[in-house]
Amino acid sequence: MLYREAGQFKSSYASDQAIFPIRQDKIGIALILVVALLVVPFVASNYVLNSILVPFLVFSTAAIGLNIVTGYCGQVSLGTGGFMACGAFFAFKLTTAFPDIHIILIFLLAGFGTALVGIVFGLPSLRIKGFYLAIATLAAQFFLIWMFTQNPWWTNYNPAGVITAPPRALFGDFYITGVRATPVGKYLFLVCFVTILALVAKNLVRSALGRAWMAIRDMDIAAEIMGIRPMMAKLSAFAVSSFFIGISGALWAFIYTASVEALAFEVTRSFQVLFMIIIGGLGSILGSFLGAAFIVLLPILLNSAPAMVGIRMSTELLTHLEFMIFGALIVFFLIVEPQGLARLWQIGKEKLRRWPFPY
Amino acid sequence: MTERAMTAPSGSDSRVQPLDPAPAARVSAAEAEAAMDTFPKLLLHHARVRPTRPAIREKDFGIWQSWSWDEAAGEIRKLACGLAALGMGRGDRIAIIGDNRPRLYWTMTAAQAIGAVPVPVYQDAVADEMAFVLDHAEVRFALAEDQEQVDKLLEILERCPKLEIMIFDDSRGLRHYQQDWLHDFEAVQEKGRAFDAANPGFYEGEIARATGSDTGIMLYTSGTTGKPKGVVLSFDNILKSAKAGIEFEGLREDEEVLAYLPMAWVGDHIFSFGQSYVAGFCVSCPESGETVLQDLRELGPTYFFAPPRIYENILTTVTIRMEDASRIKRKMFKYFMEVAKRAGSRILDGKAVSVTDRLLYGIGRVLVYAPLKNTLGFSRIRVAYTAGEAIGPDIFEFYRSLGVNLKQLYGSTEASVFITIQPNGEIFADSVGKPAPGVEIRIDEATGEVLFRSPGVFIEYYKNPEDTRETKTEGGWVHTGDAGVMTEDGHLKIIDRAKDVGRLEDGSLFAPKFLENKLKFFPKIKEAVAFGHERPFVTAFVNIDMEAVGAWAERNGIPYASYRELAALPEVYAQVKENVEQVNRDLAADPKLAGAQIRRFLVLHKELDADDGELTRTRKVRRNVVVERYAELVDALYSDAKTAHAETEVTYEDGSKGVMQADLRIEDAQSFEGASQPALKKAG
Amino acid sequence: MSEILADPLPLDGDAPEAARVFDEVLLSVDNITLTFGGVTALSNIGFDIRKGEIRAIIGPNGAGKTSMLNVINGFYHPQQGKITFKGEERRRMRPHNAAKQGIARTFQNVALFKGMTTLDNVMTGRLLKMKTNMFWQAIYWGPNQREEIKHREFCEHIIDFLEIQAIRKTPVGRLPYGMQKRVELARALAMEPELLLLDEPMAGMNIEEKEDMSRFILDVNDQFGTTIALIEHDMSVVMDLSDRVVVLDYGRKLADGTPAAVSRDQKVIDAYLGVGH
Amino acid sequence: MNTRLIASWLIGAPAAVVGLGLVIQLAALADPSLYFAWGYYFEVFVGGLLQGVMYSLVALGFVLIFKASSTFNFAQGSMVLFAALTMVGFIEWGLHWTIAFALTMGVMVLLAMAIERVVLRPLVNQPHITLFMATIGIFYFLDGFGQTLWGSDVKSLDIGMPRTPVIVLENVFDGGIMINQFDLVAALVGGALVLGLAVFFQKTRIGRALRAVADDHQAALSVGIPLKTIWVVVWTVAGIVALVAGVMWGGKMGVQFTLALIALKALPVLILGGLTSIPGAIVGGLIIGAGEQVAEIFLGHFIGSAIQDWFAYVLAMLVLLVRPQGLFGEKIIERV
Repeated sequence: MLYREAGQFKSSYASDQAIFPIRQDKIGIALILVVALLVVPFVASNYVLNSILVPFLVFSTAAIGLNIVTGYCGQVSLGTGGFMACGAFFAFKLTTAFPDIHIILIFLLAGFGTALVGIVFGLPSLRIKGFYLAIATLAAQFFLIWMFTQNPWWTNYNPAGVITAPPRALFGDFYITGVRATPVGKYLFLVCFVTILALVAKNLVRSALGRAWMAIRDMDIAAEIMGIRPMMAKLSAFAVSSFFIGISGALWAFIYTASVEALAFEVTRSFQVLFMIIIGGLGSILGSFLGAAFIVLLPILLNSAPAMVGIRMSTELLTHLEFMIFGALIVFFLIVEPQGLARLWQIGKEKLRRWPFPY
Repeated sequence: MTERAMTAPSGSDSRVQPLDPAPAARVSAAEAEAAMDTFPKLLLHHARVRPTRPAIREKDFGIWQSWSWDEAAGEIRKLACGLAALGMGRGDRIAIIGDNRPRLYWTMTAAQAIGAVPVPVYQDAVADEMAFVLDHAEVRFALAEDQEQVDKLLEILERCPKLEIMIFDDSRGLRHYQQDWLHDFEAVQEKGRAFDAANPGFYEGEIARATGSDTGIMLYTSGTTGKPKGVVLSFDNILKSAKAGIEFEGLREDEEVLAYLPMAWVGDHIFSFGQSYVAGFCVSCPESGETVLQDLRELGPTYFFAPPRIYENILTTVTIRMEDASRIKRKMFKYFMEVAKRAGSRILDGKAVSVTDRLLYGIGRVLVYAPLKNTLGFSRIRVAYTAGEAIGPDIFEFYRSLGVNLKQLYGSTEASVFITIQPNGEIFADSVGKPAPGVEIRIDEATGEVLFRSPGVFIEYYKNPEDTRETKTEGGWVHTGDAGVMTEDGHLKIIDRAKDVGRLEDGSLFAPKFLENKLKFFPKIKEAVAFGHERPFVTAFVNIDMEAVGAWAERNGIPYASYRELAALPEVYAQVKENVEQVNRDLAADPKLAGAQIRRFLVLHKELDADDGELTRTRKVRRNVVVERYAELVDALYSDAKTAHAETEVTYEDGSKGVMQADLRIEDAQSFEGASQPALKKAG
Repeated sequence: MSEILADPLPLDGDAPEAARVFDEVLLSVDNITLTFGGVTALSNIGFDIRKGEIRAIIGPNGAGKTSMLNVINGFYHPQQGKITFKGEERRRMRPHNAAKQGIARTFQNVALFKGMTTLDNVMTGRLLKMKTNMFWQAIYWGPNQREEIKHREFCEHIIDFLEIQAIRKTPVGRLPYGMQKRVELARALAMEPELLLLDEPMAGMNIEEKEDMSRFILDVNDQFGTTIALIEHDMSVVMDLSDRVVVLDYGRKLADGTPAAVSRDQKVIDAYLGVGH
Repeated sequence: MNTRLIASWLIGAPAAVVGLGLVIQLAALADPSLYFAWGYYFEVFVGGLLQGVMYSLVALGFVLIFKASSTFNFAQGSMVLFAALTMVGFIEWGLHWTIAFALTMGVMVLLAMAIERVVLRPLVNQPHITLFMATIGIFYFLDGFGQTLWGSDVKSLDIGMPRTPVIVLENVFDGGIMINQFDLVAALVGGALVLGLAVFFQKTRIGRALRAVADDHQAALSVGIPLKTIWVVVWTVAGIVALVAGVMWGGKMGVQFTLALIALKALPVLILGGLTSIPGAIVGGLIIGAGEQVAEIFLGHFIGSAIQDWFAYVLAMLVLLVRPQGLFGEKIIERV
């Protein structure tokens, strides 16, 4: 309905292969960015920034990462939490050991470090598939968390086993971590950083690598016969995925919760991210964002809902109810739209494009 | 009549000047005229003044590959020299066979550049027809698009002794054809480059030698009756009428046009070739037959031409696709289409519309019209033509009410298309508009035949003086073979083929086709045959539309076993009667036709069928066959009988024959006196 | 000039072997034996495929035809026997090595990448040829885009060749069976293979689709000079297409020769044609 | 499973145990701190085995459901918790534990029905991963549901099982081997349960139908039992297994939220044994249980404590690298 594609014809492959080939989409995304950068910072309260937008952006990064290995390459991974922890602790060790390295570089290095770990724990995927692999990845989860809790070296011998992000500035005294960092500052940084990361992910999945991943996912035997080397495809997927997840872990520890212990990344975290991509949509970058938004907002709504209607109940009961509703919603979603929110959006979009005709 | 034709809007050259932004083009109109009286000259001109603007596009390999005027000029130059190198000389003729492709269009210009005459041939023509054309036109050269066409040519080779050299565009599957007189397009262009280098100035020289009065092209009219005739048109014919059309519609260099109709057809030659060269706009060729609609949507043309058939098909698909939309959507669609019917075309014509309707139409534009046009690829259309045959008023109205500026056009190959066009704001479903700029129209009082005179009038029928003499009479008046009437406000109405127009006993004009079309435009009527020539009054056979009526019957739970039962239903008769009387009402509004109202009719017990020879294979009624097969029914219509007995031999699917008997009810229809309101204003 | 009227392509009746002779051996298999657990799928099979020919492998169900293809492109590893491709002998190799060496194939029951569009499926055929590294792919613009465009262009030619433009951007899952088979062929062609293995390319197709497919196979062999080995049940198709036929039955080689010769062979008639397919 | 296999295990397993012992003894030559008495070694080992049976109890539930509906039921853990909570709840109402047990069984049947109706039926023919996710949903739901109903404070569940340790084989090793009676009983119960299941699968019509389903659904239908019923039965059985496990674990460490997490313990057992093999679940459980204990005591010494958090997984993973289908899973033959 809003789309006016007549006359938007492509006279070069470059324009035909653009991320947003349709003009209306370009405009839309531009608007979103403008609002995110120029409007939100001024209208959003600290609460909204700190406990909704920031975690949303951090989780989105993790979700993108998991989506690459699970959604695009078809290798179910339950080790997300562990990899996030890697990112967090690597970043912590690095920045405390070399305070002069720029924070962004720290984040990237943490990502690369995690990528290496990811490759190691991705190795089983060469032999085993499906649930066997899923469970094997739990090994990563438990081993890594154990490692970070057991060895005080990782926390610089902090008695409580907690790491606290030292203050680091993006430039001048524009601090994005530590006490001097303002919510708005953190938020703005994340918006830009995550946008770039998302772009990188999108570029990868629409290039040769991405096609190799999807080929493995859809029909691994055929893929190998096409000349795709399963090892390369799978391990690269694990590496890239872990890179993103690692960075998200670092962002989590440094920007979202200024101080964190390894247990923050235990197995439930893995499931949380897995939910994001399932509900958001497997094999979709957009879906990663939608899923993250959903999972971040849901508990907040569930918590505030009773208060809104004026019911008072024990926090304990509340958490249990939250669990129930959460579980129910998951099932509900899987039944209604197994391909997730991204699919819903896609259908909606097609409807708009074909309007007034049915899709 | 004549003076009206003369006063028809004729644009001044100043209106084309703005099209040439580049200083090089700041020559006086007169010079420009002189300089640019052939297409090759225009080509050079565009290559000079708008070298980088796209000249032609083709959806190929997934994207719209474009060639700028500069590039196109280069390609054509190579090709022209190549043809010369192959021995093509002035006056030679080259057949061009294939779908709309840039290279095929280039071949036209290239041939013209060295004084040869292109003869485009219908790519779907059967071997015999093609053989006739090629032989009759004495072509020495042929350009075939692909293996399919080449094979067809090889098949008819010995029937075309003059054909010496073949060139193919797409080499796929042809690498085993080792005939030395069979050339690859690119190879020819290679030859051309060498030849050009060897003979500097040859190309320019050849172009300069041609003048506007030279033969530009030969178009064979697909002969419905008898053999095709080769219409010889000069550069001036095409250029002048193309220009007239451009000025009339104010076309610019940034128009987008989709070239998807046969190149051998004069319409395509004017819209996708002539006018492109005059106005300098870009022509786009679709990717393939089955992607045309898709490509249409992508391209979103601003200037569009199609025969009624295509508009009808599109409308049908729209209705079908809306069928399976959700109920709310269907309701919304229906409602706003009603609004559009009320207000749409009036707004388009700049007439007064109530505020509420304007408002509703505004909402409708957002919810329905604009998106719909978008999905059809009509969003950007500024001018759309329909011509060739009469278009159903509903169809016509549908597009106009959406805000698509669809106009009717009356023309012919002999006129280089334009005879009449509907001017903006004067659009009527059943007229074909006013005389195009520079065209004079006369109506033969005796026969009612339409005659015209214009700069576009063809030179001759190739090697066919007698037909030429018959059609192109003294004073340059050309017989169209169509009967028509001029309305008070100067609009031409085509009513029938001149030879079919008859007179009632009282001498009043009787145009069966006109009536039949009016009847056929009602959804529930499929075919109609009207009688009346040298009879006291007009009567008609009607064939109902099995689908439409059947659907209606099911909706209303009326049982029926066969077409025959359905046709005999009183309810059906009642509806047909309404339609017939509606037609009568319209006729009454037009003094010249008021006499020929339908007094009695019957609904036939069987569908007119090509297998029984009642229709041509193209579903045109064979009047004489019908008359003698159903003689007793015709007589009954003119008796005062209330029923008639029919006994007809029918051919079944399996080819076996049988006899069908039926008693048919004959219905009287009310007729009207010359009503006051002009019926033209509303759809038949 | 009626000599040119003879159809240059052998589709219509007149057998090709009359016109076509091949001597250079592209691939040869020698006494291949393949067993699964106790079951013997292939025993001492040996034949060769010559450069530029269309070679048919026929036989009743369970004759080991598909297993043979699987051996050729390295998916199964025979217990004994050797495979010589382009002069070099190989024992064990993974499918992707075979692909690198220029062996492409299609599958008996379509094995397309369901989640991707026709275009992307065809593009996967180019992966072996794409060289830009992960870093540039992440940046996308620059070398990677240039390469993407280069290969897109190539694939578009194949799409055009197989006349699947209209479904270029449709997810293959939504395509009718016949079309999927065509896309699979396109994907294999995108690899620019020297040897193309077709596993029942016309299974489950109607007459027109079969004719189209036959035409395409011939065109491929003709335009690109690709050597083709195909498994097919429809004897008339085999007769029309293939230059030479090898007949398998219960994992043994029954006969080998021109279609005409083979169809005359009594053993074959008993084992295969008798069974009727 | 054929006798040769059984035999090889009967001989192989003890040999491996002793072998491992010897290895550690050798290591002890290098590092005296490692030295131990064989009695202690076997004590640890047996303790591990008994522990392993407990794991097997949970793993069984997974296997059952995976066999029948190739669904990886992540909710098994929370079913254990739910069952235990419910039973405790009934007991708190003053019912005798046997009645409570029976009632809880009923509840598990209802639960199975509910799950089949609300979750499985709408998701039939969806990819496995989707069903897997759904069971995670169930996991969360049951967790919340159980604790909403029965509260979340730690409850003790005592059905009068002996808790006093016994000393055996005093004359073989000095000091003998101390065995926790509770574990012993639990092990026996587990064994009984397995036996029962074996009979159920081999002898009963529905049981055979279930085996058929494992192969393919069409086959199941041909047996003449609607898929729906089969699923309900399977989930019921799994629920009962969960109940037993719940009683055992609950009795051992009290009924509390953490019960749900023992599922995570069962997973490696599962893939080690093979997702589709009941004996696999048992043997896997034993191996993991024993291996974990031994590792904790003799390995943890080097690389830090609490390694049983992950040891099981790494062990399972290593096995998978050799046998991708697990110890007892069917071999996967790929074809095109």
